[in-house]
Amino acid sequence: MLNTAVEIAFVLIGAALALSLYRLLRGPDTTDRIVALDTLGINAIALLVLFGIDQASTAYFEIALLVALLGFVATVALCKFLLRGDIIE
Amino acid sequence: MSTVAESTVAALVVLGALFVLLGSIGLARLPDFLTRLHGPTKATTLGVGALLLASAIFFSTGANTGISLHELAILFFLFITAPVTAHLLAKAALHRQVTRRDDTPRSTTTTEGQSGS
Amino acid sequence: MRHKVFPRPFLSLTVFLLWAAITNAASIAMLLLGALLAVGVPLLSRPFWPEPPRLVRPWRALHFLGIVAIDIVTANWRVARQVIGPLHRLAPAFVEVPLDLRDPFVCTVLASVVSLTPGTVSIDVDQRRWILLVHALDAPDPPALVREIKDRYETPLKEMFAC
Amino acid sequence: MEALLATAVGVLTACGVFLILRARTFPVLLGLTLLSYAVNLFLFASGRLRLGAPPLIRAGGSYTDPLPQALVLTAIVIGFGMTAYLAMLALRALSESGGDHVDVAKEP
Amino acid sequence: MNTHAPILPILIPFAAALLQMASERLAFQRAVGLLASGLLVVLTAWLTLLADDGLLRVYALGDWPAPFGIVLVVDRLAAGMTLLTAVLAFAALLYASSGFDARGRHFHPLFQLQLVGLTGAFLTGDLFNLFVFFEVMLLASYTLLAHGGGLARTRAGISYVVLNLIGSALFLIALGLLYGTLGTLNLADLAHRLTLPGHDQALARLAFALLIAVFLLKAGMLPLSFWLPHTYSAAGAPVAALFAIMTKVGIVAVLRVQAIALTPAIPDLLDTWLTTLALATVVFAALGVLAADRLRTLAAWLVLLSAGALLLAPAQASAQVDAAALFYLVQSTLAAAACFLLAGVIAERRGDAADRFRAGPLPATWLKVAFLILAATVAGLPPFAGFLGKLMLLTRLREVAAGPAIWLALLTSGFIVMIALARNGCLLIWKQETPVEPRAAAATPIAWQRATATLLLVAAGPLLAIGVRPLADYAARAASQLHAPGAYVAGVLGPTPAAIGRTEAR
Amino acid sequence: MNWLNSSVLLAAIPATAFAAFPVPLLLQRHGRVTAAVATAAVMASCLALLLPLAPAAFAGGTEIARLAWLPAYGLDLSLRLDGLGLLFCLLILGIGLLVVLYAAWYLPASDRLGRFYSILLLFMAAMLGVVLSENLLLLLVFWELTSLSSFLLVAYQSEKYESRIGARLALAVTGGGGLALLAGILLLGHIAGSYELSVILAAGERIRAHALYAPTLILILLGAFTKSAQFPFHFWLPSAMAAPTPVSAYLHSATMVKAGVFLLARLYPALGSSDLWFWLVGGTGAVTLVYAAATALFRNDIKGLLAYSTISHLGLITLLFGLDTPLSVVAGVFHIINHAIFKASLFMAAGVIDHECGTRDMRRVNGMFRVMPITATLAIIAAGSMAGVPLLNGFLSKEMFFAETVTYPQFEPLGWALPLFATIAGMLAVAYSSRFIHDVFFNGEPIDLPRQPHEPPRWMRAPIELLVLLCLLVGVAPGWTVGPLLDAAAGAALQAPLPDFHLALWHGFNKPLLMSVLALAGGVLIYAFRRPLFAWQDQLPPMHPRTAFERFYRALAAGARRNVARLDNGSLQRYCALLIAFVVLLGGWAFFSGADDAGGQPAGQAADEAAVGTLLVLLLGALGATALYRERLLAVILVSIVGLSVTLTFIRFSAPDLALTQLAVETGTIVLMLLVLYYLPARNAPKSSAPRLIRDLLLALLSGGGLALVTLRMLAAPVDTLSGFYLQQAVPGGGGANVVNVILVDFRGFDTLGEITVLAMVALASHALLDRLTLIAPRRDPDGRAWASEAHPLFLSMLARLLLPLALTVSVYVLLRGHNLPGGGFVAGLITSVALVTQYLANGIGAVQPRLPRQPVRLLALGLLLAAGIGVASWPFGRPFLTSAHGHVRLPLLGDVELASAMVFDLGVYIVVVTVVVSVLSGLGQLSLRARQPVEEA
Ligand code: NA
Ligand code: NA
Repeated sequence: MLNTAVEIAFVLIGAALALSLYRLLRGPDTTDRIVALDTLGINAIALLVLFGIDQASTAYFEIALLVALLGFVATVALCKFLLRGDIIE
Repeated sequence: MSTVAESTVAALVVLGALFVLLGSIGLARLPDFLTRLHGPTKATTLGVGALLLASAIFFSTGANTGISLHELAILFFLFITAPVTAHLLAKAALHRQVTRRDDTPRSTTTTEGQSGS
Repeated sequence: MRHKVFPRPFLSLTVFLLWAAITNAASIAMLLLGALLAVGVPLLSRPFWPEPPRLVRPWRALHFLGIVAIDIVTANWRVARQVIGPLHRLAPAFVEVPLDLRDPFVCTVLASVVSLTPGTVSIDVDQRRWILLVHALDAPDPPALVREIKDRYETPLKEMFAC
Repeated sequence: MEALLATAVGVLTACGVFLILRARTFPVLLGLTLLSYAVNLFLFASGRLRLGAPPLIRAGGSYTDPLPQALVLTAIVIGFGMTAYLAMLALRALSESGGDHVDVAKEP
Repeated sequence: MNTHAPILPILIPFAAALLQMASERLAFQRAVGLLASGLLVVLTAWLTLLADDGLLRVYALGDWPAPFGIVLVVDRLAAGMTLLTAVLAFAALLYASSGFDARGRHFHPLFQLQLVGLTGAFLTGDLFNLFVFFEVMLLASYTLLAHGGGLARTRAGISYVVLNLIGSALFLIALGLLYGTLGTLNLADLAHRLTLPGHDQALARLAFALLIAVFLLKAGMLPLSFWLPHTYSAAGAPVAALFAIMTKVGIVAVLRVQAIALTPAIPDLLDTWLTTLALATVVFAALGVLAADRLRTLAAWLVLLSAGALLLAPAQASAQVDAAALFYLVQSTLAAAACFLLAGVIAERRGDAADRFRAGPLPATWLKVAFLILAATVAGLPPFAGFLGKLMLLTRLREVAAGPAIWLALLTSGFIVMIALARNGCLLIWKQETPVEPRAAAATPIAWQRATATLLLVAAGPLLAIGVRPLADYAARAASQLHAPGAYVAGVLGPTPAAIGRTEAR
Repeated sequence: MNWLNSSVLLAAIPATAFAAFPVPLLLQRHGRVTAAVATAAVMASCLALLLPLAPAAFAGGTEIARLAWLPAYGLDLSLRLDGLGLLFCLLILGIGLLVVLYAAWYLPASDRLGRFYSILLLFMAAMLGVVLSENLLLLLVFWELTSLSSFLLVAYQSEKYESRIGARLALAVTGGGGLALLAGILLLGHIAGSYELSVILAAGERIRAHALYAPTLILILLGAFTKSAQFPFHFWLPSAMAAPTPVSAYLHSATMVKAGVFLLARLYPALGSSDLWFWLVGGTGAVTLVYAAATALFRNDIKGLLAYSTISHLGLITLLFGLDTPLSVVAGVFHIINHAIFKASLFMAAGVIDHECGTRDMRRVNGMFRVMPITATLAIIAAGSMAGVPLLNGFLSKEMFFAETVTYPQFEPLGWALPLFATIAGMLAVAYSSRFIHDVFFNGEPIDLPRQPHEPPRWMRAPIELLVLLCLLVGVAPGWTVGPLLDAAAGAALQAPLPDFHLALWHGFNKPLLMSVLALAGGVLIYAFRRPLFAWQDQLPPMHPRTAFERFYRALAAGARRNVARLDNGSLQRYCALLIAFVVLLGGWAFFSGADDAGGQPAGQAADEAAVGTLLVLLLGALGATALYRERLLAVILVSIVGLSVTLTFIRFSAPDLALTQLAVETGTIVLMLLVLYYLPARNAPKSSAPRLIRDLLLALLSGGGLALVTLRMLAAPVDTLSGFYLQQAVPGGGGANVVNVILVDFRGFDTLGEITVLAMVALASHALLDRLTLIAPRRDPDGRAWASEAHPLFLSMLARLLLPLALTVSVYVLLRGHNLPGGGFVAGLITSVALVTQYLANGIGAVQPRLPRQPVRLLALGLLLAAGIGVASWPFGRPFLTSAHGHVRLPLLGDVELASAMVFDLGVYIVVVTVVVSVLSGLGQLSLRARQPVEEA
């Protein structure tokens, strides 16, 4: 049962990734792309958690944590760049 | 691992993945930037939350001894950062005047170029 | 003494809980180390957080967290329907919420809660007039939304942090 | 799998090389970043591709080759240092010449 | 002390750098730097003497045996190269300690770390570790290059950095390929496994070809060498002087890989093309010498010229040739370094004319004498070391296939250097500007550190000629040790190169 | 005095000269006289050392002294004294002494002479070395030293252009010849198996029969001919007349130019006696003899005339050696002596005239006989000797030459040709000698002289007197003056019994006498009818070897510059393209040129959707970034997508540590690129031209395609790696379950130490590169929008406060667990760094910087010290650097606690990483504090 669920979830998240990617390519503005990038990161976390369950391994937990932390910082940096140019003024 | 636990995990996994997908559908489908912002900041977050919960149950009830709490850390982290991300993105978008709706107010944050007018 | 060791008791608690979570509260040694960190980390990061808000009603806070959690879950259903439903029915709107809060941190907490509960995103706060600008995905009745935010979230926060 | 990884390495290399051959500091920076991805993947592949076998010693586990991973880790960190360095150098050149052209003997 | 001798040439400059990072007081940094460099000279000299017993000293870092851990391998060649590095470094540092070091931040620690990279590169027996030391060396040199500022330095720095980053990428690809094909990174182990059947030979050939390409980029072989003259002539005098040894890192690496791994297993890898390209480098460098418009640029081209000449050695795969090449390496490195320092000192005395080849204030007599000796040395005129180096190379390269072409190139390039130096030297030291610049007369005296450092290196030309015999004999012993790959492999891996764990060893 | 044997004495001669050459310079502050006396004393000492050895040499003996120098290459300090060497030693030292005396008077009183005498002594030492060398390589050493020292002597008046260019020309020709000679000697040594003359001179047969004989001979002759100014290499000698006259008298008549003919004499037994020798040496000598004699006639400069006369006489000597008979060799040696004597005196006389008149132009210098009768008489006698007038020494050797041409066997059918040629040459010599005598000492009144000439000082004339006396003595009584020396020298040159010859003034009425008479008469006639000749000569284009040389050099340099610029246009893209093309070519060749083996079969894991998806994302990012690199921000976003897919790949293929690191670095890279992007010009670079694009695409495809194929092949190749050891030893030997981490901090901890050193240097560089840098801050974004006014959004700065302690907690966790699970110092450091970056992003550098430690460099040092210090800590236990220790400690309540020294190492890594990131950021942040606003704003 769990295996089937994980299989389904993989497909769903794959579709989510594809849609995020579509927005990333489509734009139209840079802000849209940044949202897409951020979403892509969160989708990746989902994927990682799922992968951990699938592999029955906790080795990927830190990666998920890091994706969360770093995705946030990257998004903030990009927004700040759009707003102010100088991101650490 | 008990059947109950397994079904719970399975349900949470599918549910979470569904919400993640919903967030992305919103991102891809909604008409303008600010509406698009709603999808990923919430649905996706919630979806990941469900998945994390599934993971926590899965590893707490699995062959490995001990409880698995560290998923909560990610959850906590996502929940405190998502709003700020959304806030900054919205600010940036307003700054760039990309909204298409007429009811969009001029950004409350006045830009240097407009401050004189 | 307490003030010296735990200048930020709730931060210390957060650190300890986080530590317990990421280590899965595996061993006593690890928890002791967490206690050590609960002392050390706030001390180390103290310069970066000069004037922390004071949580005066912790139990109220727990209650509040529960409400928010439920709101997040229930309201997500709505958004899910909106997202896959017909888009022309949506009535997106900007809503200005005048705030009674003045503490920047608590204000941030409020904004975060607003953003997390679906249908609304905090766009910005005007710190001169203390107005929270909120974007709603579907807000046929904006004044009702303003009332809801103030009653459901702002008031409890004010009480918790006494500001 | 192997073909996919080879494709990734090849495309990253090609893109990196193409960008490095541009005349401005920024594409060169991008190109070097892409090239280092390619190189890291290649170096990683020298330990062969194995699924579900992280080199974390546990009971009854099977493991992939840990050494290339250690090497790639070193390479990633050094590459990051170099990127930072090149970025600073680019800014210095910008400050001194007012331009971002990379050539030794070009006006900005 | 004896036990840890192999790692001291790396640790001493490392410790000095740490000390210098602890305090930014210039006087302190200078004292530490000079002390450490002096100590390094003594130590490497001792190590060189130790190594002359012909035994391979293998230092297993972390007490892990080769090929599993990283080992430092001290043979005559490695020890000798660290000594050369130390001598050069001492002179360069002495020169820099009279004010050059104050022109930017962190000169001293970067200088010491550059030494770490250099000695490490010469000593390590592990190819990935060599990569790491290359990076240490190059990053230090990038920054030392930029020391003192100026657009020329920054621009040269960018092309230097970018090319070397591509080189690093190549290095990693080569290492990946080596590991993916032969399963090891230790040079001795690679050589050993290369002789065993069962590996993909085409891939192994490719891997070594890429490795050699990386070394040749560092060595400055045409067509990979265009960065070199720009970089070396843009660097400040003491930095350029230290850089004189950097191309040699690449050359020594080629020599070593060729002798230990290629000769027994892939003897044809360098055959067909290396001689041609080395000769092309010599010719190109000779053109550059003619085209140079200032002394330091000329010195940069001389570095390239000697690189070309030296690269003739690995192409021949002969201990005899390598013996000659090693002496040539020592003398040409010291001479080029002297040239950079002299250019600095002369420039200091000549105001706006600097070290450009045009009329200007006349330098002092001792500078003229130093210039003449140095010019004769680098032009390969007797009785100085340059001549002896050329004589040795010509002698040993006579019997190789491309002998006549090599002779023609070496002799012609020598001729070109001679006439170029004669002309430009005349302008530099004898042609007075008219009217005489008034402030030239009141030139400040040259700091004793600069004078001493310059003279020290200039004196190498005559001194090496006088003491040529022990040095040439040492070079011959080093070359024959280098060309005993079996002994190297056995020395590093032990008599039976099988996997033995440390637990068993303990 | 056992040690004072003859070989020590022999070695002492050049040794003394070399050791003493700086003496005059050191003594010059004691006055000119002291310097001169010291110089003379050095020469006299050498002479004194020579005297005890002379008898043996006169007797035909050969003294040899050997001292090893570079035996492995055949270069040894071996010296040889035989008759030939003795003759040259005497010339060098004898004329040297006279020149010293002469120079003391000749050179202006303002010159303290120390430098002059020192260089002169150096030259003399080198010259002695040339003639005393037993080892040919050693001879070459001295040979080039004579070129060098003569360069200094010719350029003595270095402020004059003529001196410098003359010296350079001389150096270029003679030094270049020296290089040819070097090659020739190396070949000769190779053929003979030794560079020792005793071996080589005995191996003549073998040498001439060797396949390399021709190139050897040609190369050696190139050396000899350039040094002896043989046509067509003669042109440097007249230009070298810019040297002070004593130098000309010494170098350009008696010594250096004789080195070439000395070499011919020296190597005659080894190289002579072949047709090639005859044609090359004889032919060159003959052409030089006549050409230079004809040219000498037309020189207006006295020294120019003498210079060409010297060339001509050297041609004569060369011709004599080329004639290749024993007797002609004797005549050649004899003429060496005679020429040295009369030409030295003539140069000195010319110097007197120059000194007294202030000019050497024969068109202005007239009637000197009346002004300085004694000098004139001396010069006339010497010129007579040059012309071959009987009773003078020049006559004797010229007579021998004529006799040789008459009896020469090789030309039976054309027996008259050689004598006729010789007679014409003799006529020309008489003609230019006549011109010298008539034009200078008679021919009316002087015209417009700078100075009022009179007889020179007594001591200045003394050397000339002595030499002219020698001319007479030898000319009248050759047998008992020069006979024994000539016998010894010629014997040594031949290395064979001397032919039967008789030195005498009178040999009866014979063909040579007739030729002499014809030459004298013809020469006078030519001079008498000189006007039409001069008129004809004036029409010829003037020759200025110096100008031509400088023009040649400039053309050469310009050509070099052009070619260097063509090859190296300063374009980094070209450098990169060349590097990549070279690697592709070399790699392709290496791969395909080896033994043909097909490689293994791919292990063949089936690709799944996730992998395909990841690859697609990666391709999208990479190709997108490449295609859209001009949209810079978009390119950054796309590159970060690539990073994300690389991370996924690492995760998928069991590399969690790599994924962690890649992610963290990824974020750092984005931040860094954004920081750079802010300042970079928004204006897009012009698009590349089509050929450039094609070239770049081709290179990209070749390298990318090649590496892809190589990847495939590598993945299929069989391999047996070291991994088993690491997996087996990680826990028992390294004390950690995360093998990657154990490798990083233990098995290969040395790499990691190097790596953090690299990072530390990036931090140092951030100070070194960015200090005092100013940049222009753009006031608008690339689309022309003004920047937002709010620098630090409230929500972000609030969140950042919370984030820092949390991130610190996480990084402590990641640091501690790294040894057993994914993580470690790097990742922990990067997490802390990213938290600090968030602080910068949220609150700006102004708020963050004051809250951070003031001395980042010290922190760096601390981090490195921790990592390296724990390495040194193993020394007292007798273990090598970086040996780790680990163990389990049982503590009450806590249970089993594992401690490993590697943790300290990892802590060092952590500190370095954090400090580096913060340093770079703060460096860039300082930049933004200093950034200037642009003045002009639309
Ligand atoms: Na006259
Ligand atoms: Na160890």
